[in-house]
Amino acid sequence: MNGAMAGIPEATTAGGFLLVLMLVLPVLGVLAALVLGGRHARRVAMLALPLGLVLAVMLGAELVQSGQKLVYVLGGWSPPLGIALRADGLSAVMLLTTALILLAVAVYGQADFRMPEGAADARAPFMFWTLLLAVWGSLNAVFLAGDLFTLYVALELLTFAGVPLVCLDGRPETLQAALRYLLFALLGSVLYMLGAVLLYGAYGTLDIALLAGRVRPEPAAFAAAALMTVGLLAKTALFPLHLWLPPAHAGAPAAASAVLSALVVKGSFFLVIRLWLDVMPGIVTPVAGQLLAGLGAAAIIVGNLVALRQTRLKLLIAYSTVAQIGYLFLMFPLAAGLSAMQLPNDPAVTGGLLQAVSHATAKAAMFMGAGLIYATLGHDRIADLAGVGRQLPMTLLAFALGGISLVGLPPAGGFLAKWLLLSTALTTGQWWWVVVMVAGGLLTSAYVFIVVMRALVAVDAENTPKMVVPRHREAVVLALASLSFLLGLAALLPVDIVQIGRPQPFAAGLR
Amino acid sequence: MSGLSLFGLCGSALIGIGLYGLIVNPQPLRKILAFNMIGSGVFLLFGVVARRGAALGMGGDPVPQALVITGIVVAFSATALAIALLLRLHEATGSATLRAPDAERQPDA
Amino acid sequence: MSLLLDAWTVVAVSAGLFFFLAGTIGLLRFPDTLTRLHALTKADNLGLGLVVLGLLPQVDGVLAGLKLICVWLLVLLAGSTASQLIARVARRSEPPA
Amino acid sequence: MSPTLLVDGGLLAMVVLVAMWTILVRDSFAAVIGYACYGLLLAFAWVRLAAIDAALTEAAIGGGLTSVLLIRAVVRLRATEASAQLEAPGRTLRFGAAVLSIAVAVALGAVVLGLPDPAPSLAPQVAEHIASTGLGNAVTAVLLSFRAIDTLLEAVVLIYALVAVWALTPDRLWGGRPGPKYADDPNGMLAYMARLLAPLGIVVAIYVFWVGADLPGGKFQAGTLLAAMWLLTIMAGLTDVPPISRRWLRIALVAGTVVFLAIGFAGVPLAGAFLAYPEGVAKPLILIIEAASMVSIAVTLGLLVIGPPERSESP
Amino acid sequence: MNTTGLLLGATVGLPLAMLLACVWQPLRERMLPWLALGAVPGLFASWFAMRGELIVFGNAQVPLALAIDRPGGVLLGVAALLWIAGGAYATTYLGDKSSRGHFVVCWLMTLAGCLGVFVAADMASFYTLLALLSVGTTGLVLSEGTPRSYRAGAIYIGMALFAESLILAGMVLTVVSAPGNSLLISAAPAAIDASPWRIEILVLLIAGFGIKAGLVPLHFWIPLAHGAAPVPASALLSGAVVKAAVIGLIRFMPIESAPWAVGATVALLGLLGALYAVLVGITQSHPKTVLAYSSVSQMGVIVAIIGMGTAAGDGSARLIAAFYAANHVLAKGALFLAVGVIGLTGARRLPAVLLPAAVIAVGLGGLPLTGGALTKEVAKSLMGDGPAGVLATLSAIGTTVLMLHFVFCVRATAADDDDARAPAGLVVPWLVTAAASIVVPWALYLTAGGYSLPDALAPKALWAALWPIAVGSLLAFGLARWQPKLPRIPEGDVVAALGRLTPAAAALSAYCASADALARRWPVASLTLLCLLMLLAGVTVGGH
Repeated sequence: MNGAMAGIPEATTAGGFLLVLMLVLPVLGVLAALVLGGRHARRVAMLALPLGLVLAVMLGAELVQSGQKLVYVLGGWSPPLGIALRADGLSAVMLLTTALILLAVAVYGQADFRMPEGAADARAPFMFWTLLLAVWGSLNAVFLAGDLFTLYVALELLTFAGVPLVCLDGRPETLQAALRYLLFALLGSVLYMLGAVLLYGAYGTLDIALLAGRVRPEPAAFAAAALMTVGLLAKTALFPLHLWLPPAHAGAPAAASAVLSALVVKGSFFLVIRLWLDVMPGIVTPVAGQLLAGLGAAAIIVGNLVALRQTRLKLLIAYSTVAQIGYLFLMFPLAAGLSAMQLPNDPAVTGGLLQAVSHATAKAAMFMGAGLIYATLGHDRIADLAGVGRQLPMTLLAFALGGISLVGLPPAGGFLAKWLLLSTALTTGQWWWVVVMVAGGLLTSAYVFIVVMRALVAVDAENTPKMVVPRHREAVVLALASLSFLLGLAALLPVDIVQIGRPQPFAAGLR
Repeated sequence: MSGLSLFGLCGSALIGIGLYGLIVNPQPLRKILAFNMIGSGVFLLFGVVARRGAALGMGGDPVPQALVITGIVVAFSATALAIALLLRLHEATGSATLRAPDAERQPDA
Repeated sequence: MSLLLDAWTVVAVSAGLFFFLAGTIGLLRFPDTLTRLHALTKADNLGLGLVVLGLLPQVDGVLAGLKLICVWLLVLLAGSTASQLIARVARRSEPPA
Repeated sequence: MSPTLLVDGGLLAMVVLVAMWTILVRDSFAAVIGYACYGLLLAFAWVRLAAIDAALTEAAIGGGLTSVLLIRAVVRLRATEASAQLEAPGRTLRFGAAVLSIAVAVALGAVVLGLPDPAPSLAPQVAEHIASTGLGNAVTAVLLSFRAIDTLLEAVVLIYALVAVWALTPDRLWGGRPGPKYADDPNGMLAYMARLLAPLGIVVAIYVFWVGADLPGGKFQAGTLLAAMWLLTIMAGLTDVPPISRRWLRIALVAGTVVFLAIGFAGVPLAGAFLAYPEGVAKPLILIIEAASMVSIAVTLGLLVIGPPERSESP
Repeated sequence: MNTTGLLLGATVGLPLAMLLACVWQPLRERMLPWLALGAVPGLFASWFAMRGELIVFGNAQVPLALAIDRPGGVLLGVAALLWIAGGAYATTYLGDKSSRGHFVVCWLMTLAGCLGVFVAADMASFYTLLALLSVGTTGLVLSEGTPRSYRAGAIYIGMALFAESLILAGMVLTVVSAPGNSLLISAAPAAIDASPWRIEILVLLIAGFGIKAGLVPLHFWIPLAHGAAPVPASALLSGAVVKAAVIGLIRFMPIESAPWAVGATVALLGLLGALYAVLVGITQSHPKTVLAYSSVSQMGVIVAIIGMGTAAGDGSARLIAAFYAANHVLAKGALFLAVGVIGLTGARRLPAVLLPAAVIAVGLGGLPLTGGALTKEVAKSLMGDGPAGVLATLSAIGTTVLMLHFVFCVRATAADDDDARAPAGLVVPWLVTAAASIVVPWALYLTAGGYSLPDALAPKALWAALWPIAVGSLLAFGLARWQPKLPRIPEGDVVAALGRLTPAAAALSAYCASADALARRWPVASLTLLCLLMLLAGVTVGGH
C-alpha cells in the first residue's frame, strides 16, 4: 500500500514535477490567450496542445518505467494538511487520451474558428480556443488532484468551461440547453461537495489515499458515498439524469460537441471510479453496484432505441452517447464481483476504462464527421444523406469505423473492452449484463448501419456541396476513428498500463 | 442539545428547503436562488464541522473555514454565470424557461 | 463613576431602542411611501445614534470608539442616500396624494 | 437553556423562516429581497460559529454581490413572471418534492448529529506549522500556504467564469462595454455618496487586506469591497465600464494568478517544491500574492456582476 | 519463419494487403482484374503447409496463431479454388460498373475473412476474421444497390452480428474455463468439456454457428442474401462463406465427449432443416433462390453429420463433414456461376451449357460417380441405417427434386436471342469450377479420405446412390407439372412471419421515446435524482 496510509508522510516521486506541468500548462495557456486575445488565442492553443501531448507521453513513460504511481507533494506540505497530486495508470491513460483528442479537435477546428479576414478579434474563434484550453486544464486537474475538495473545484472548472462551449454559436435553443446543463451540473456538484463535507467531518481529511485507509462503514460514510455518487451521476448524465445532454451535445458546434461528448462527461465518470474503487471500496455494497449498472443498462436500451428514432444525425450521435455512458457503469458490479471472489479486479477496471477511451475517440470522430457532413450538405437530416459516400468518403469511413468500435467488433477498442467485461460478467456469474451488452451492440449496429446505408446511396451529380471540405479535416477525423478502431490491439501491449499504481481492493481493507 | 447541533440541523434544513425550491420553482432565477440556498446550507454544515474541530485556542479548525471561503467564491461565480446565461436567454427569446418541448429541433444551417 | 456611565448607557440604549420601535411602527402604519421613509430614516438614524452614544463609554480605547462613530456616520450616509433614491422613484411612480 | 443557546436558536429560527419564505413566496422580487436578508442573517450565524473570515465573505459576497446580481436579474425578468407561473408543477409533484426534500434534510441532520466526538481536526497540525509561514491568521495560512493549490485554482475559477460570461456576448458587441450606461448626474444623490464612500471604502479594503495576514480578513473580503466601490462609482455614473477588449483590463484580470504561479514556480528551486515558500520570506511573498490577487479579484468580481458587453466600444 | 508460416501468413495477408492498397482511389479502380490473385496463397497453403504446425504472431497473453489441420486444409483448398474462379468470373461480370470500387473492397474483406477462418488457430483472430467476413459479405450483398439488396443486407448483418454475439459469449466462457485462459482453438474442445458451463457453451456455440450455417429455422437470411448478391458474390457466399460455420463447429465441438443428446438434437435439427428447405425450395422460381434453399438443405446435412458424429463420439466426423462441405463448395459454386452464364446464352448453345450444369446439380443429389455420391457414401458410415439414415436418404431424394427443379427454372432464364453466347471471361471460370467439382472430390476421396476406388465403384454403393436419384427424378418431373399450383412461399419464408413483429417494435421504441421525454422534464429529473440519492443511501446502509 502507499506510504501515506502507513503513517509515513507521502513524498514526491521521480518525475512528479510532470504532474505540476500537466496541471499548469493549460492554465497558462488560458491566461496567455486572455491577455493576448484575438488571433493569438489560436496560436497559443496550437503551441500548448502538442507540448501537452509530449508531456502526457513522458508522464506515461515515466509511469511504465517506475511501475508505481507518480506523486507530487505541493508546497512540501504532505496530506492531510497539504495536497498531493497523484497519477496512476487510470490518470495517465485519461491524460493521454485527452491531450490526443483535444489536439485532433484543434486541428479540425482550424477552419471553423479562424479569425475572419480584416477583423482583429471575433468572439467565436477567441472563445473556442480559450475554452479548449480551459476544458483541458480542468480535465487535467480532475485526473491529477488527490484531494476531494480540489477535485470539487476542478469539477466546477470543467462545468464553467463546458457550458459556454454548448452555446458557442449563441442560438436561443443552445442557450437554453446550456442553462439546463449549468443548473443540473451545479446541483450535482453541490451534492458532491456535501458528501466531501461529511467525510471531512468524520475523518478529518479530504485526501483520497488517506480516506481510503480511514473510512469505516458508518452513516457518515454511507451518506457521503450516496451524495457524491449521485452528484457525479448528474454531471455524467447517466440515464435517467440525462435531461441536459441531448440538446446540449446536439446543439453545440461539431468541434465543441466532440469535446463535450468525448471528454467532459468522462471527467465526472473518472471521479466515480476513483470514489468507488479507490476511496470507499468497503462502503459501496454489491447491491449499489447492481443499481448503478442497472441504470447503465436502462441507458443502453433506451438511449439506443431513442437514437434509432432520431431524424438528425447529431441528435442520433448524442443519444448514442447517452447509451454509451450506460456501458461505462457496467464495470462497477463486475469489479465488485471480482473483489468479492478475492480476485484482482483488473479486467473489469481495464475494460471500463478502455470503454471510456474507445468511446471518447470514436465519438469525437463521429461528431466531427457529422460536422463535416453538415458543412457539406447544409443539413444533417439522416433521410437525405444520399451522396455523402461520394463527397466525403473518408468521413464516411471514419463514421463506420467509429460505429464499429461502438458496436464492439474486433479489433476495435470497443471489442477488447466488451471481451473483458463479458468475461468478468461470466466469471462472476452476472450473465444478465452479458444480455444487455449484446442487445446494446445489436441496436448500435442498427443505427450505424442505417446511417452508412443512407450515405452510401449514390446520387445524381447535380447536387453541389455547400462548401468543399479540405482533405486534412477528413484526415483528422479518420485518424481518430482508426485509432479507436485499432485500440483493441492494446491487448498486444506487454503491460497493462491502466493497472499501474492501483491499490488492490481487498488489500485496501475491503470487507 | 448543544448550540452546535442546532447549527447542524439548520444547515440540513436549509439544504432541504433549497432542494424543494430547486425542484418546484419554475423560474430559472428562483432555481438559481435555491441553488445558492443549498450551497449556503452545505457551507454552514462545513462551518459546524470546523467549529467542532476547535482546538489549541483556535475558534475552529481553520482548514474547513478556508474551504468555505473558497466555496462561497466558487458558488458566486456559478451564480454570476447562471444569471448572465439566463438574461442572455431572455434577451434572445423574450422568455426565460427551461421547459423545452422541442429543444431537440435543430434548424438547418 | 462607572455606575453613572453604565446608567447613561442603559438610558441611551433603551431610548435608541424606543426610537427604533417607533420607526418600525411608523413604517408599518403610515399611509404612503414618503411618510414611511420619513419615519424610518428619522427613527433609525436617531435610534442608532443613541445606541452608539450609549455604548461609547463602554468601549476600551479611542480607536474602537471612532469605529463605532464611523458605523453611525456610514449608516447615516447610506440611509439618507437610499431614502432619497426611493423617494425619487416614489415621486415618479405615485402622484402626491 | 443558556442565553447563548437562546440567541442561537432565535437566529437560526429566523434564518430558516426567511429561507422558507424566500423559496415559497410567489413574487420573485420579494424572494430576492428575502435572499439578501437571508445572506446577512447567515453572516451572523457565521460569527456565532467563530468563523469571522467566513462571516465577512458571506456578508460581502453571499449577502452583497449575489443580491446585486439577483436584483438586476429579477428586474429585467419582470415580464416573464406571469408565464412562468403557468409552468408550476402539479400538486403530486410538489408533494413528492416536499416529502423527498424533508427526507433528505432529516437524514442529513441525523448524520450530522452522529458525527464522531471528539471531532477529527487539523487545527493542531496547522498550529504546529503556522510559524513557518510567519502568518497569524490560520485561515490565511491554509489558503495561501498549506492548500495554496485550491486558492490558485479558485482564482482560475473566477477567470473561467468571467470568460464564460463574456462568451455570451452577442457577436456584434464583442469587445464592447459591459452593462448599461448609467446616467451621470454629478450632483445626484448617488454620485455624492459615491464620492464620499469610495475613498473610504478603498481605505477600509486595504486595511482588511493588510490585517488579513494576522487577523480575520484577507484578499477576498478586500477584493469584494473594492469591487463594490467600483460598482458604486459606475452606477453613480462617475466612471464607465472599460471595454472588455482593453489590454490593461485583461492584464489586471490575470495579474493575481500570474504572480501566484510565478512565486509558486520560484519555490521549486528556492524552497524545493511548487507553491512552497523559502524559509523566512514566506510572509512577504504571501502578501505580494495577496496584493496582486486582491486587484484581480476586485476586477473579476466587478465584471462578473456587470455581465457580458451590452454596448459597442464607443462610450 | 518457414514456408508454412509464409504461406499461412500470405493466405490472410495478401488479401488484407490488397485491401489496404484499395484505400488509394486509383489502385481501387484497377484492382478488379487482380481479385483472382488474392486467393492463390490460400491454395498453395492448403497443399504445402504442414498439417498441425502452429505459427504464432502475437505475444504471450494474446497469441495470434495460424495453423492448418486436415479438415481446415481440405476446406481451404477448395474454397481458395472457388475464390480464384470467382475472382476471374467477377472481372468480366462487373466490367466497368461504377460500383466496382465498392465491390472490390467488400470482396477482399470477405476473401480475407473466409480463407482466414480456415487457418486461424486462436479464438481472437478467428472471431476477428469472422467479423471481417460478415462485414465484407454485407457489402457484397448490398452492392446491387437496390431496395431488395438493402433489405437483404440489413437482415444479413443483423443475423450475422447476433450469431457472432452468441459465438463471442460462447468463446469467452470457453476461454474463462480453459486452463491458463488459453485462447488456442485446439484447446477449446477439452476446455468446453471440462467447463462447469459445458451445456451453456455448447448451446451458445451451436446456436451461433447454426445461424451462420443457415440452420432452420434461422436460415431465412440465406435466400435473401444469396438471392440479392451479384452472381459471382452469391456463388462465393453460398459456396465458400457459409463453410466458416462448418469449420467453426468442427473445431469447437468436443465431438468425442459431448453428451449424446446434444449430438442427436443437432443431427435431428440438421436433417429436418434439410427436408424443410427442400420443400420451401421447390415452391421458388428464381434459380438463385432455389440454389440458396438447396444450400440451406445441404448445410443441414453437414451439420447433421457433425451431430451424428457427436452422438456416436466418433471424431472422424470432422473430416467427413469437411469432405462433404468441400464437395458442396465446388458444386454449389459451379451452379451459381452457371446461372450467370446461362442467362447470357441463347437457345442454340443452351444444351452445351445446361448439360454440365444439370449433371453437377443432380450430382449434389448423389448421382453415381459424382462428388455427391462419394460424400454420401462416406457419410453413410455415420448416418447408419437408423432414422438418421432414412432422413438422409430422404434428403438425397429431396435434393434431386430440388436440383432438377433448379434446372427447369434456370433453363427458363436463357437469353431470348438464340445466338447469344456468354463471354469467355464467364464461361472459362465456370467450366474450370465445374471440372474441379467433378475431379477434386475424387482426389480428396482417394488422398485425404484414404479410401480406395473399389469402395466407390462397388455395385452396392452405386445402387445405393442411384435409386434415390431415380425416385427423385420421377418426383421432379411430376413436380414440373404441378409446380405452378403449389402455394407461393415468399423468399426467406420465416422472415415474412417475423415481419409481424415490427408494430410491436415500433410501439416499444415509441414508449422509450416518451419515457425519455418525461425523464427529461426538469422537475421529474430532479425528483428522480433525489429518489436515486435515497435509494443509493438505502441499499448502502442495507448492505451493512
